[in-house]
Order: sequence, then structure tokens, then C-alpha cells
Amino acid sequence: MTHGVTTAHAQPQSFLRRHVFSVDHKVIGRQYLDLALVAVVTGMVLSWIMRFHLGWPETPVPGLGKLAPTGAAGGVITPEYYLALMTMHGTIMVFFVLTTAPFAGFGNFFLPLHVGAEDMAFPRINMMSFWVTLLAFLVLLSAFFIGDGPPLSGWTAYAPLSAVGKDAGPGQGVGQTLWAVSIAMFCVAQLLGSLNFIATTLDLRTRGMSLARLPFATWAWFITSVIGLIAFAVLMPACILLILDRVAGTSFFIPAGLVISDRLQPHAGGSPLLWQHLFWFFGHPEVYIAILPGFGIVSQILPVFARKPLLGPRVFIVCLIAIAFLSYTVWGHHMFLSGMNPVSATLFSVPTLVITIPATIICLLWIGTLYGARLRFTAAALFALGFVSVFVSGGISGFFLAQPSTDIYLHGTYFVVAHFHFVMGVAAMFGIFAGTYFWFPKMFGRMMNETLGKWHFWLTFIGVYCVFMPMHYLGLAGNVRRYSAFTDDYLQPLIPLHRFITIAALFTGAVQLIFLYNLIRSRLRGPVAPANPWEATTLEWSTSSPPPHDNFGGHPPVVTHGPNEFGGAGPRDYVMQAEPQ
Amino acid sequence: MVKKEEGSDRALHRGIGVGGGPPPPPAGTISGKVTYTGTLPKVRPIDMSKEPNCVTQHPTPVTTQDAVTGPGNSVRYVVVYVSAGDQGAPAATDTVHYDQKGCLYIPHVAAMQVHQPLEIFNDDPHSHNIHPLARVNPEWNKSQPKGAPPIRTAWDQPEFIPVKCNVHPWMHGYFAVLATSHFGVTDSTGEFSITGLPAGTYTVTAWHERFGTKSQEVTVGGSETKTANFVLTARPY
Amino acid sequence: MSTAVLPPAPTLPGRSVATADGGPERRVAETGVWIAIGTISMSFAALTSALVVRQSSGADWQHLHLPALLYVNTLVLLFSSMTLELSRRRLGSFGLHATLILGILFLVGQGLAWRQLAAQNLHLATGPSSAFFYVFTVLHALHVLGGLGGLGLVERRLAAGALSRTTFKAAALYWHFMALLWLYLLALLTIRG
Amino acid sequence: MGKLFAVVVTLIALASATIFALHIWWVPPDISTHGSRIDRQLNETMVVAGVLFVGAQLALAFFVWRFGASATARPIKSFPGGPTPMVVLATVLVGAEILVLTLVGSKVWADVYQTPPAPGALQIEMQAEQFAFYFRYAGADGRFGAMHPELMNDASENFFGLDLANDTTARDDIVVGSLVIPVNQPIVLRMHSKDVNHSFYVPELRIQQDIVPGLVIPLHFTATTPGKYELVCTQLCGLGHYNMRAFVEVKTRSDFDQWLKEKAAAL
Repeated sequence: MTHGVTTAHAQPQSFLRRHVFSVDHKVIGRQYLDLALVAVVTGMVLSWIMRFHLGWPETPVPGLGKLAPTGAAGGVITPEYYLALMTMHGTIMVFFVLTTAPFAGFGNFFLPLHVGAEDMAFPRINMMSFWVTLLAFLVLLSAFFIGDGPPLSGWTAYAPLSAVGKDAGPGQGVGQTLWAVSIAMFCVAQLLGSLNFIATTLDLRTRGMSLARLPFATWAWFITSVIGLIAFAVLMPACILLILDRVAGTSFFIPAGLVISDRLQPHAGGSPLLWQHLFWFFGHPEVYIAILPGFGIVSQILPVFARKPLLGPRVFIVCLIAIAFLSYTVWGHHMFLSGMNPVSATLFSVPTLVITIPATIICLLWIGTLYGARLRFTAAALFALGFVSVFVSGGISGFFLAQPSTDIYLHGTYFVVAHFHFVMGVAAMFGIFAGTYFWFPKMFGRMMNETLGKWHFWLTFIGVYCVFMPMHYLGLAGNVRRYSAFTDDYLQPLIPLHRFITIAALFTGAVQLIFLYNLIRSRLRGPVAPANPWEATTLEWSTSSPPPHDNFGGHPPVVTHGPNEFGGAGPRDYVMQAEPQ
Repeated sequence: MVKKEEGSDRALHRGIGVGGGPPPPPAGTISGKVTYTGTLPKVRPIDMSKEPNCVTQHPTPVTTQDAVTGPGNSVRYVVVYVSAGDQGAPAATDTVHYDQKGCLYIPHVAAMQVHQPLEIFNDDPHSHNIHPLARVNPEWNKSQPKGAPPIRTAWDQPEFIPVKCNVHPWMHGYFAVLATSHFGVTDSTGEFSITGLPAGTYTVTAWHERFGTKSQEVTVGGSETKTANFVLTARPY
Repeated sequence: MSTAVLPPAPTLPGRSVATADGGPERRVAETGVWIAIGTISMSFAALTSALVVRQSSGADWQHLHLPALLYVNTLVLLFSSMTLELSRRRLGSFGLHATLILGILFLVGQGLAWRQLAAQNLHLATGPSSAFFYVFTVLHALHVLGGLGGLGLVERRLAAGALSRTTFKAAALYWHFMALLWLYLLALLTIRG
Repeated sequence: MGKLFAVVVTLIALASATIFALHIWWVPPDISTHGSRIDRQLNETMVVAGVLFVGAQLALAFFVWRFGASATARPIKSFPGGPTPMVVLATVLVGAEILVLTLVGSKVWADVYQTPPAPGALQIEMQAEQFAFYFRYAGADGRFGAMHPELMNDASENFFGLDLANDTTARDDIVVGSLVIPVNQPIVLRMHSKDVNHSFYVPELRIQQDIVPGLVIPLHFTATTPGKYELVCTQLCGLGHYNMRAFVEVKTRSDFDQWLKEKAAAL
């Protein structure tokens, strides 16, 4: 273990260097969060249009006919446009929201603060990581405006649909290539980011910051980086192969003898399953990249508002490591029915079920932490508690999908949509919300409005259950996912339920305006935040809100305590990490 | 929406666009009949069972349309057009209608001049997809859900473009995009006529999607009507 | 959990570039390179498994006879690793220059090998073995190019007298890894390619 | 605030679970020989998952209710026994569940996917394409004609790329757009894809399987109840994915024979 203080760079004076092309991890963290905010609003609007279409497929969407004259002439959404929206929704949400906000965003801002460093290990690489991410996002969005529109092969981009080019449908031309380029760029950016997180955690910890004293969120970011380092290192070459199949005439993923749009495709010998293996080898760990930071954030926030230490901190870390390790052994559960050897299904099923053990332990630790607590119900605390609830809901439906025998029935249905939206979408979003309410004062030096925050929580909490719980029922009834309209006879009775979900989704989406308003208003006019408004222990609360350019004003903290010291007797029930012994 | 089935049938025989204005100068006509020799491919019933409301629209089973023949070995859906010797004529400006009804393209073959406006309608209570597999012209691929406005377009280059509905594999048709405005498409008795021809010598070509092309020279003088019959060779497979 | 033994208080300048051993910044460079080695290995491992799967998925795999030039290039790259190591041990600039030149030579050699293959009408899209050959060698060449950039930086710092031993060590580590990765790729392409 | 949270979480948990328990939306009746075992596995998982779900949500609700901030002055209490009971509880409870589900479930899976089809099963070929399924019966000679991708032609209804000019075994192949099968007859469906990934899903048959271009994937099952069911595609295959379906008609033996005879006669 070594000591902090190193990468200090003088604060630049020009506006551009300070706020735009800054190498300061705090600016970069905020930039990532701003990017995620733009992305999440985009992704949410896309989901609104999709949900509206599913409820009322023949009703024109007001104004959409002008925005998308090809995809939705007269506002009536075409099947390909629906799939394009769906692909963009999934891609934007998974990559540019669930990866950037909880991991790259909060991680960048707080990981160096947590370890007592003045900046990341490689500030320039850090800056590059953000700008490449932004560029990747713009490349992805450009698919809306170039050629036949965005691709329609979903965020998983299964080959050969994604590999054969425009014969496979509108958007499978330029749009799909832009998608693959964007994702490859995103991989590079996240590899650079992960490299930074790991090096910073290993080498830039301040005096006294042993690994055991690392705050839980930083542990989670650290482990997430290790996962990301492996996962994105696999997806990137996979994207390169996909791009080559598309533009250079190779046949990595395209078998011989395909006839698409009446044209015999000039490819031979490729393996569609190869793409699925490469993709899910990344894809399942990616789920943990999205959710582990949430675990860390919740584990850090709950003790602060429960005013007692997290139950079993070491167990928590061990479970995180176990999850990270197991996450690389389970990808095949996405492929039970893909045509791979059925014997391997059982082999993939066992680790998939086993991974629920550490996840269950973590949930029980959170609930056990509440025992005997003195809960303070701030918006951040509510979202952390809500996280536990929605994560449990989403995790449990995983039991059905982890078993090949029940997956036979539920695989391609809305049950899966419900499962992953709860467990990685909603749960991760709750982690992001909790983190935002918790850290906003530190990031911007102003408090958020608690009343609005609580309204935001209650309406969102009820809303997401109304949206995603019924999707389990749809799945049980055999409702296939990724359908732009329900023309099958057996799906007709389910349309009222779809309409209910649509209304709930529009409502829940509208509720987020409260959050947006709170965010903007508090940034401008919120009450000035003290250094440690929540009486928390970790290092970021030892410095001013917001922290100075070098984080600790030239006096790197010396750590003498763990992050988990709450509930002491006396006038102050907590001990800060940098407090003299 | 207007019923256009009859209208489209009319479009089959029509030569050039007939607009208002002063009466045209005396003009000749080429008409005739297209027949086949050889063995026809088997006509197969189209199985539309995946789209039940198209099944119910056809009381008698529909058969494949890539080789439709009539009495006296006549061949339907043959495009007969002036391929050389055209002296120029006012461009066809009336709109060609192309319908999707009962999961069929009506007409199966729509002939048009380059730049002639084309309108594609969906008369079915569900979504269709129109995918002209163009190679010379820009290829496009659009769906037309129920209730969506008609697709208005035109083609810039002469080309015989196969049209495919990606949603209903059996739906196939052709856009015959021609440089000339002098063309006709054979009807159910294999007959066609090309009108409005000034005096001159023309190469007239008959094109069929399976039976290939045949050409012959025809000289038209004044306002006479010349006959030009074509015999195409059918192959069973 | 607060029983960790604290190391002696650091007495380091804020921006450490000295040649004395053990400063955090230099250590960071080395850590960074190790992490990069991990992630690059993972990428090439993924591509290797792709090669194995692709080989068994289609019957169209035809063994690609590697141009003999590649073995010369291998020697050049290995030699460049040796000169770099010499230079690093003595902090001399001669070996470093030699490494840079040899590194460029390696890339030129790879370029010639590609041209030789292209002359035999073996292109990226010709077949799966040629496709993998180009993917592997081009990706490796790009990483070597990155390594050359790093060595260029080392050279500049060395000339300015501001080079730390561990920065040099980190750069050398990466360069040796490039040689090792190339040996692996050569073996893979010879045996399975 | 804590009490409100507890009440909301409890209501949500109970309401959600009740709808599951009442089977308001549920799987359609099973019509296959293997489906009852899948249903049993589904039901068992549902019970276990339901208990865990309700239990966890209620525990969360109870703790939040009980330890809300009302007693600020009260000293905090540690969970009795620390994290150990949690670890033991999770490992034992979930571990046992995993063990049971895996032991039973892998057998169910193996029955469907790892057993050879019954001898004398009816062989049917399937071609999945954007965006329809086509089925092929061997015809009088009991042999399927070879498939030639370059001959596939939707316009002339040659979905399987049969070489009718030269291949006599192909000429009597019956190609239709619905899967018509006799009841209680083991079926082997050999699935091809002409273009991209598709998936075969008949909820009532309790079977789902991806179809991968370049591979021939066999699937076997036996239907037990005559009727008309829907086969849908569950693997995203392009713009018409939502509309990619076919009907499955399970007929009595005699009806099936009659149907096959009519189809053969129409050739």
C-alpha cells in the first residue's frame, strides 16, 4: 500500500480547460452524469413512444410524423421504426446510462475522493475516456439521421441479422454499422476508464487507507472495473469482427447459403452462435457492471441513514468478489434455447443459480442492517430502501430464467423483460437516484429539495411496480417480447393489460420531471450545503462542498478509521475516516 | 379510401397518359397478343394461412402469379414497350396506383415511365411491407401500417424492379420502369395496345418475369393500328 | 479492521519525476501497463476462441502458409526487446534508439508481409484463415504502434533528463509483452491458422 | 414515513403475489406429453420464489416500520449473531432450493432436449424465413428432396429451394404454411432457417427453440389434444418479427391422413 498525493495538476485558468476539456476527475464525473442524463431522457422518450404504440398501435403519435417522416409517416409507427426505437432504447440505456452514470459518473467523481487522492491515476486518459464515450453516443444517435434510420436488431445485435447488411431490413445498412462502431468506441472508452479506476484504487490510496478501509461504493467500483476490463475487452474485438463482416466481406458470423430479400448472400462458413457467445460473455457481466455500483452506493448510503454500521462489511465484499467471479461463468443461460449443445444448458444453469446465493446474502445484509436502526427517511434513504425492494423483486424472477426447464416456456417473453428491467434497469436507476440525492450537495455545494425528492420517490416507486410487475403476467401468458404489434389471436386478451402498462409508464415517466426540476432548481438556487450534511464518515465529507480542485486543499487526509463507524454513544454517533484517533 | 381495383385494371391497358388539352395529332397504335409455347411451370396455390384475414378475402384459392396464362395460351402480365425508335412524347404524368389488397399486389405488374408518379396503397386491415429490390435505382424498404398515408414516389432509371413484401413472403410483383411512355401490359386474354405513336419504325419488346424477352420491329404510319404478336417460350422449372 | 500497519509518512514532492525508486506516480505507470496487458490478453484470448469456433463451424477453413518474412520480423522484434532491456538497465539512449528503429522495421516488415499475401490474392475476405490472419496481425501492429508512441515519450523524457526508472520499466514491460504476444500469435497462426 | 413505506411495500408485495396465486394471467392449458413436468417445475419454482419474494418484502417492510426514526434517542442494536445467520440462511435456503430445482429441473430439460425421439416419429421439415414458417412433408416416397439455397424462390412458392427439374424425390414433397400434425403421434421437426435467427414457440406445446441459419436443429414433441394453436417467432428476426407466425393444427389420425391425401392429390 502506498500513499496519495501525486497526480496533482495545477488548476487551469481557461474556461475550456476548466469546464470542458478538463482532466479533473470531478469535472469528468459530472460530464459523465450530464451525458447519462441526456441519454436517459432520450431513452425514456423512446420507450414512451414504444409503449404508446403497443397500447394503441393504429393511433398516430402527435408530431412524430414530422420528426420521422420515413419511420412513422403520418405519425403511424411502422414495425421497423418500432424495432429501431427498441434497439436505440436498449443500447442507450444499457451502455450510455446504466454503465456511465453509476460507474463512470459517480465513480469518477467519488473514487479519488474516497481513497484520498487528488485525482485519478491517469487524468489525461480519464478525459479521453469521457470524450470517446461522448463521441460514441453521437455516432449512435447519428443513426437516426443517416440512411434508413437506426438498426432494428436489438441491443444484442444477433448475427446474421446484424451482419448481412441492408438486405436484412431498413436500418441494417448504415445504421447497424454506426451501431457497431459506436459500441466498439464505447468499449475502448470504458477500458480506459476501468484502467484508471483500478490503478487509482491500487496505487493512490492516501496514508492509512487500507483496502479494508475502502468505502463500499469504491469497493464496488473497483470490482466493477475489473469486470469491465474483461467484458469490454471481449466485446470490442467482437464488434470489430462484426464490422468486418458488414463492410469487408468476411464471414465470421454468417454461414453459407443465406437467402435474404431473395438474394443469395455472398458469405460462407461463419457461425451465428459465435456472436452470441462473444456477446453474452460480455453481456452478462455487463449486467453486473450496471448493478454492482448500485450495491456499493446502497451499502454506503444505508448505514448513513440507519445510523448504524453495515452488517457484515467483509461478507459484503466477499460476496461482491464472488459475484464478479461467477459472472463470467453464466453467460450461457442467455443461450439455453439458442441451439447450443443442450448438455451445456445444465452446466450453465448451476452457476447461474449459485450466483443468487451471494446476491441473497447481500440483500439479507441490507435488511439485517435495518434491524435496531434509527432510520432517517431522506430521499436518498428512501431510494436506497426502494432499491432493496425492487432488486429483490427482479432477482427472484431470475429463478425461473436460470433453469433451462422453465426457461423453455418463458425465454422469449415479457417475463424476461420484467426480470431485467427490475433487476438492472429499475434497481440501477434507484441506485443512481439514491446516489444523486446523497451526493448532490457534495458535487454542487447545494442541497436538493427533500420534499420534491420524496414525492419523486413515492410516485416512482409505485409507478415502476405498475409498469413492470404486470409484465410477469404477460410473460406467463406467453406474450412474446420485441413485437411491435400484437396480431396473434392468443395475445388479443392481453391488450388491456398492455394499455395499463402504457399508462403507468407514461405516468412514471412524467414523474421524472419532478426530479429534473429539482435537479436544475437545486443546482441554481438550492440552500448552500455544509461539508457533511448527512453526518457521513467517508473522506469526501471531510472536505468542502464542492471539493477544491485538488480535493483536499493540499492536505491529503490521513485515514484512521473504517468507513462503517456509526452508532457510537455520545453526542456524535459517527466517526469520520480521517478523524484523529 | 377510394376503391381502386377497377382503376388499376384500367391502368394495365393504358398507353400514354391522356391529359386534357387540344386533341393530339393523328397517331398510330400497336396492339397484339402474347402467347407462349412450351411447358408451363406448375401453378401452385398460395398458402396465406399465417394471415387469416387475407385467407377470408379470397373465396377461391389464389395461385402463384409469376406465370399467369389465359385461354389460347395467352400470357398475362407481359410488359410490351417501345425499346428503340421512340421519337419522344409528352412524359406520362398521371399517377400509377399500386395496391396491396388481400395480401396480393394489384396489379401484379405495374408499368410506368421514369419519373412518373407512383402511389402505393395499403387496403388491408394490417401492416404491409414494400421492398422494391432495385439495383439500378436506389433500393428502399418501407412498411405501411394500416392507416398510414399512401407512399408517393417515382423512379429515375429504367429498370424491371421485383417488388417483395417482407412480411408476407408470397407477395411478389414488379415495377416495370421504362424510358418510354409508349407501353402496355397484357390483360387476362394476353392482349395489349400501345397508343399515341407518331409515324415511324419502332422496336417493340415484350418482357415477362419468367419467360424472358422478345423483340420485333414494327413500322407505324399515320393513324393506323398495327398488330404485333409475341410468342414467348415457357419452361416448366 | 483498523489494524493495518501504517507505512512511514511520505516525503515526496507533489510531482515526482526523480530517478529515485518507489514514487507513486511511477508505480502507477507500471500498474497501468500491467492492467493494459491483462485487458489486451483478454481481447486476444477472445479472438483466439473465435478462431477455434470459426474453424469448426464451417468446412471452408484452408491452412494459410505464413510468409517467411514473418520469421525475420519476429527476430527483429525480439532483438528490439533485447536492445530495450540493455538501454533500460544502463539508462543509455543508444539501445532505445535501436529499439525504436527496430520497432519501425518490424512494422514495415509486417506491411511487406501483408503485401506478399495480397500478391498471392489472399485478402481479408478471401477465407476465414486469411481473415483471422489480418485481424490478428493488424491489431497487434496497432498495439506495437502504441508502444512506439510510448517509447518515443520515454526518449523525450530521457533526453530532458526527466525520466524515472519505473516509467522506463513500464514502457519496457509493455514492449516485451508485445514481443511475447507476437510469439504467441505466430505460434497460433502457424499451428491453427 | 417509515410506516408509509412499510404499508406500500406490503401492499405491493401482497397484490403482486395474489395475482400470481389466483392465476388471473397464467400459462395456457398444456397439450403436450412433456409439458406437465415443465408446468410442475414452474409451479414449484413459483411457490419457492413467491415465499422468498413475499418474505423478503415483508421483512423489509417490518424492519422499516419497526426501526423508523421515532426513537432517535434509543441506542442502536446489532443484528443478533452478526452476519453469520444471514450467510447461513441464504446459503442453506437458496442452496437447498438450487439443489432441488436443479436435480428435478435438469431431468425435465433432459427429457425434452437430450432424449432421442421415439422410433417411428413423423418427420417434418421446417423452413423459417423472414417472416413466415413453411413445413414440408416427405410425400409418397417418404424422402425429402435436397435443399438448394440458390433455387429458393418465394415468388414461385419454392421456399425450400427444391430442384424440381432434376430431383424426383422433391416433386412429391408437400409444402404448406401450417404445421399440421396427428394427435398423440411423436413428431420430429427438423428446423432450418433461410436467413436469420428465428425461434419456434408454441406456448400450449411448452416448447421453444431457436432456429439458427447454417444449422439443422431437430426438435421432437407429441401433441395430445386436437385443436388449432398458434406458432410464433420469439427471436428478433427483423421488421416483420411481430407478424411471423403459423398455425399448428393438431388433427385426429384420420383427419390428418385425409388432409395429407388431399395435399398430395393437389400436387
